[in-house]
Amino acid sequence: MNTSITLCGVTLSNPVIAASGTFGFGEDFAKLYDINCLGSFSMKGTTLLPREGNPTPRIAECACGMLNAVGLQNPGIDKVISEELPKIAEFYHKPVMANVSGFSVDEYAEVCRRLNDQAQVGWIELNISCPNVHGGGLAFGTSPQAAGQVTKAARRATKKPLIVKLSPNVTDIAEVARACEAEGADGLSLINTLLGMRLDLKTRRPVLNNITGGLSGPAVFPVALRMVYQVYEAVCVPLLGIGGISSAADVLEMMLAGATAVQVGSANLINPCACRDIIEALPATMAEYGVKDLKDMIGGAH
Amino acid sequence: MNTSITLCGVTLSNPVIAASGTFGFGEDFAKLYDINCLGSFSMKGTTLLPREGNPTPRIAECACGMLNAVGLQNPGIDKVISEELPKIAEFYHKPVMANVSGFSVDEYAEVCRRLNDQAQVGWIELNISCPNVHGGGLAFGTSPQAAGQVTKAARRATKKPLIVKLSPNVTDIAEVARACEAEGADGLSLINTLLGMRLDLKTRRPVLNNITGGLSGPAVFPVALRMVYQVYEAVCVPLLGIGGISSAADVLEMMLAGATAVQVGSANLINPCACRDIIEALPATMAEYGVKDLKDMIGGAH
Amino acid sequence: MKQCVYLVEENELIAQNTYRMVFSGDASAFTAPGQFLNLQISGLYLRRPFSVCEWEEGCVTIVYKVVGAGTQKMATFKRGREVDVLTGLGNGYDVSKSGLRPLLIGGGAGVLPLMMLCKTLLAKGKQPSIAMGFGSAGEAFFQNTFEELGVPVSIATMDGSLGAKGVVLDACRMDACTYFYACGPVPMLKAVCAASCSDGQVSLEERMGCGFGACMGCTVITQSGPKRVCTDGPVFAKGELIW
Amino acid sequence: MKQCVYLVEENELIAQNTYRMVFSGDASAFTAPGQFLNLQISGLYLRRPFSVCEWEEGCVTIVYKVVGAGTQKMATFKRGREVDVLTGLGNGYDVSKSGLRPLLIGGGAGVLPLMMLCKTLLAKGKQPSIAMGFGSAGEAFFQNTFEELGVPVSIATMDGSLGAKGVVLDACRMDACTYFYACGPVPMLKAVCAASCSDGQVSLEERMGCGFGACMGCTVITQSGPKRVCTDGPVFAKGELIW
Ligand SMILES: Cc1cc2nc3c(=O)[nH]c(=O)nc-3n(C[C@H](O)[C@H](O)[C@H](O)COP(=O)(O)OP(=O)(O)OC[C@H]3O[C@@H](n4cnc5c(N)ncnc54)[C@H](O)[C@@H]3O)c2cc1C
Ligand SMILES: Cc1cc2nc3c(=O)[nH]c(=O)nc-3n(C[C@H](O)[C@H](O)[C@H](O)COP(=O)(O)OP(=O)(O)OC[C@H]3O[C@@H](n4cnc5c(N)ncnc54)[C@H](O)[C@@H]3O)c2cc1C
Ligand SMILES: Cc1cc2nc3c(=O)[nH]c(=O)nc-3n(C[C@H](O)[C@H](O)[C@H](O)COP(=O)(O)O)c2cc1C
Ligand SMILES: Cc1cc2nc3c(=O)[nH]c(=O)nc-3n(C[C@H](O)[C@H](O)[C@H](O)COP(=O)(O)O)c2cc1C
Ligand code: FES
Ligand code: FES
Repeated sequence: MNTSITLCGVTLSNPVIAASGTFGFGEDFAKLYDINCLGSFSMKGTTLLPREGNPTPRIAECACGMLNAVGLQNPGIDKVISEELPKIAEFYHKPVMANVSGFSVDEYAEVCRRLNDQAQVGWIELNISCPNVHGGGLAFGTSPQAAGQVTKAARRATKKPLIVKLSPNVTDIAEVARACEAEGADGLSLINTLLGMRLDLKTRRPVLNNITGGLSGPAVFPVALRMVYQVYEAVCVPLLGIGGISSAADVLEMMLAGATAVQVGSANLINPCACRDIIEALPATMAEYGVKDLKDMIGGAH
Repeated sequence: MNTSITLCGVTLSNPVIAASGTFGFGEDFAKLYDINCLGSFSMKGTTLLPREGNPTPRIAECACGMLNAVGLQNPGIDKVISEELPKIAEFYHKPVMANVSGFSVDEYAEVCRRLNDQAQVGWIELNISCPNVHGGGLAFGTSPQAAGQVTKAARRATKKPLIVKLSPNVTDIAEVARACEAEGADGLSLINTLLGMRLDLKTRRPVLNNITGGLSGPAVFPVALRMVYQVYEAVCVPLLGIGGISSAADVLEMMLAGATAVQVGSANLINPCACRDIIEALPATMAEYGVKDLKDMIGGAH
Repeated sequence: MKQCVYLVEENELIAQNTYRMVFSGDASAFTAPGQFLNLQISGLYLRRPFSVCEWEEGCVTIVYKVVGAGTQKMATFKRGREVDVLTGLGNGYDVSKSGLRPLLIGGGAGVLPLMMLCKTLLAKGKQPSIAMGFGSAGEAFFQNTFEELGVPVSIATMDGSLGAKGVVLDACRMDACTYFYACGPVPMLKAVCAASCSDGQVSLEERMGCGFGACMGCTVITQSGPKRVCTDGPVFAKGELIW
Repeated sequence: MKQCVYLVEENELIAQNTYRMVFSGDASAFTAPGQFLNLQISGLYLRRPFSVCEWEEGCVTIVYKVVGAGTQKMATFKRGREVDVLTGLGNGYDVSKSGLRPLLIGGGAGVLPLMMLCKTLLAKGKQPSIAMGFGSAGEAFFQNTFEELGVPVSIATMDGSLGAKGVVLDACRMDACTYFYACGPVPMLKAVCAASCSDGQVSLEERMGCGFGACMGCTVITQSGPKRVCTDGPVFAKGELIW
């Protein structure tokens, strides 16, 4: 049975990648299990300068999911390069994905440039879809023009495989996808979180200090699946399917829709061993549905 | 304790309205309980001509929700007027909401016109957001221009209070809301279903014959709440909050976000007495959070 | 329809992947063989529909095959567990049309609603016989029960491990049949209707949103327009259906 | 951190809306008083964090107040139920700093982690005393347990139904305090830090996504930058915090 796939020229032992923002820089998980079993992991979204993120509360409970409004708390690209990457090298020996965010086209490009010489970084994932910072991310992800612009600038700034992470909070995600592909994206990851909110009946105020937050978890799986299916028909580059994945069956379903690889996000927070458990369950689930080579599933439902 | 609210000039004993497509024409529920306890109910989406709807399967299971692709099966406006409304009169003695759909601006207008003299109809709910018919509904709901146009035509065709039902599958729902208000909508209801899909791993094909379907149920509640909150800040007309409501606490939360009344949809399918149960639980839940008059909650979180 | 809380009394494996679950609870909403119930399973959103295989006062039996998440969970239900069910759903078979010697035809899980139908027919002094089709001998059930009732049984299995080798139609003589009642997968029902010269009734399955007529999720297009499998069916007269 | 399956042994009401739940299971990941566990509740998505009130080999006790959907469900847990927990979370109190006579200050549920801290200090030969604040006498707990340990207890209640009338600061002399350990609502912690001339440690609460450092959901901004309440805390030195 073969679980390996190739993502923008890099071969992964399996398609399961831990999603950005739910896996930190890997350290807390490496204490629990050998994370070299992962296809890869995407580091916490990184900006040019360090960011403290939004005031708390940043987290709210939802039916089959959660809201977060972390707001891109991160130590800034220089510390990620000088401190986090060397730490990662101690426990993880495969290429990692660098998740990049910014508040201007130039900032995105500059962060990509600084990552250029980092041998550990296998792919850059351009997050143009963070719903939790004002004037940042999401603004780029909701317009095909802006998405194209930032992709173009990043493309010029780096030779690494460039994956653009799309927002689901749009009328036509295929249009944004095509704009990114046209400007040189090597892959697309989707979806980031759906904009949502919760109110506290006791205080009669939003639960989150940021008022709105991003919805993730099994609740969003059908929406993510639909968008992967739509984008698969719109572009030729490989897709990373993200949103609510929490079992090996979900991985297969997302690949059938058109994903070459998948990312597992919130499931890591609920079950710290989620990625490992899913990877271990893959062969049995493949056998159940008569799958010999996982690659054969990619786009199989079209 | 006061649970009554006023919706476009009509006073309701409570804000709980059964949502279109989940309550048929009321008959199956009237056999179970006295549905006169409802604030109101919205009839199955009606078009000019009878429609058989989409081929089955039309239903799929999701985490905390479901997909449907019924595709506006209905007997057509003339039969609704000649057969369904008289039947309703036997067991329901309050104004009902007529949910109207169409495939052209003229069709919407014509259905509204035919409803004009129906005394039982308290409001017309213009469904410009059905994701399950091609060339219909959703196309009007995803562009502010088209939404404005169809609202304008319906406005000319009827003197009934006109409520436009918005689609969540858009980048900026406030923009669509403003366009409808500008063209004479007396109220807005939101949200209709989120476009989603599921695949069957055994057949490797979409579960739904229609490929995609509309996601509803508790999974969509945080998205619906956020949209009601945003639209409340964008328009002055009353809002009907819809999406995943299944408890009296959900009703209060939706009203805090800005809803004058709410609609309960999928919950009716799972628990046929859901609306009655929610209405009965309202006073105790109001007491728990110190609410004397439910009207005071409307928009309270802003 | 009635909404009830049932108590699981038994839940035992009776054939490969096939369980028999006996509930105690209010059975008063059931009025005809072929009706079904719709069962809530915590952690899943939609209810799951199952034909009632047998009922008497205070006691209801279903038989289910494990095919997915819901039935997997059901297989773990222990005695004493409370289950929320909608009962008395669907029209059921019309036994008044049967004639003296109706043929009952069941494929796989489709055999289930035929048990109660058979008992009802016997109680009315009819002389039913039954033809059943399964994948293999390991999946077969109810053979003994029918035989104990004195009902002639013929069986076909796809792999020939029990009875005739082939589909259920290979085990019965449709040409000799004067009236039939059929339940099973759509291709089987289609073949049965095509092969039969007599009139008959078939029971359909469809993915359901509600099971009681509210959502239009389960529509089938018939000679007299769109009908809901859950309320206008699941049993339809052969002549009603458009294949 | 360890992921464990715990078995509910006891779950009893000990004060108004307040329950004590005793688990059997692997307690080996707990190393310091003030640590917490993160408990999965079926039907809810996020885990719920609770301070460990006491632990010994194979046995862990929490005390929780019913405030919402999760704790409501917990109140229905029966003996013998299995619960998935992440254990040994957080840093816990540093007892090496206590001096001879530390003052323990707890507000409401904030009293809970102080029980284990108190026992640990006593075992080290220290002479702790405790000040506790509650809404009213009906909500108070642990008074007897502390007294049986020979620890001086002072209590304040908002309505004066037990001890001094007022907040916990009205029941203790911060000016005589040489080192303190505090746990409770943020306004209380803020007031305690402001009133104290001595050094001390406070335990914070924050809404959590994971409870083990992965999501940055629980960040507090400290003198040395952003810190995670779940892993860098929940206990912080007074001097670290920016109020
Ligand atoms: C009127 C009626 C009577 C039935 N009687 C029986 C019976 O007596 N014994 C028995 O074993 N099965 C019966 N079935 C089929 C049974 O409902 C499904 O096998 C069951 O719902 C599968 O649930 P799952 O969660 O295990 O499978 P999943 O595939 O995980 O279910 C996913 C969704 O698809 C639906 N679904 C899957 N298969 C079917 C199906 N064949 N028909 C309708 N919906 C389906 C489920 O209800 C659920 O909504 C009946 C179906 C209908 C409509
Ligand atoms: C480190 C730590 C230790 C704690 N120790 C205890 C304890 O020993 N005893 C006790 O009774 N309570 C304790 N709490 C608070 C306890 O976690 C909450 O009361 C509980 O999560 C509420 O869950 P609910 O579903 O009943 O409430 P809901 O309001 O329905 O919960 C909704 C969401 O908000 C979160 N939440 C609600 N209140 C709090 C809160 N005060 N702190 C953090 N998250 C919250 C929940 O975890 C959940 O994610 C502790 C909290 C933390 C962070
Ligand atoms: C707490 C949290 C933090 C996140 N931070 C980031 C981030 O920094 N960059 C990013 O691209 N996505 C971020 N995401 C989005 C996830 O990577 C993922 O796209 C989303 O959660 C959907 O997947 P899931 O349903 O599996 O969680 C974050 C998600 C969560 C829950
Ligand atoms: C089976 C089904 C059929 C529906 N049909 C209609 C319809 O005809 N017209 C309409 O405006 N909305 C229709 N809807 C949408 C609901 O009215 C409601 O907007 C949506 O389901 C979200 O609410 P809920 O989460 O409470 O179900 C339908 C929903 C379902 C589940
Ligand atoms: S399942 Fe809802 S109408 Fe039949
Ligand atoms: S709760 Fe996730 S980092 Fe603290």
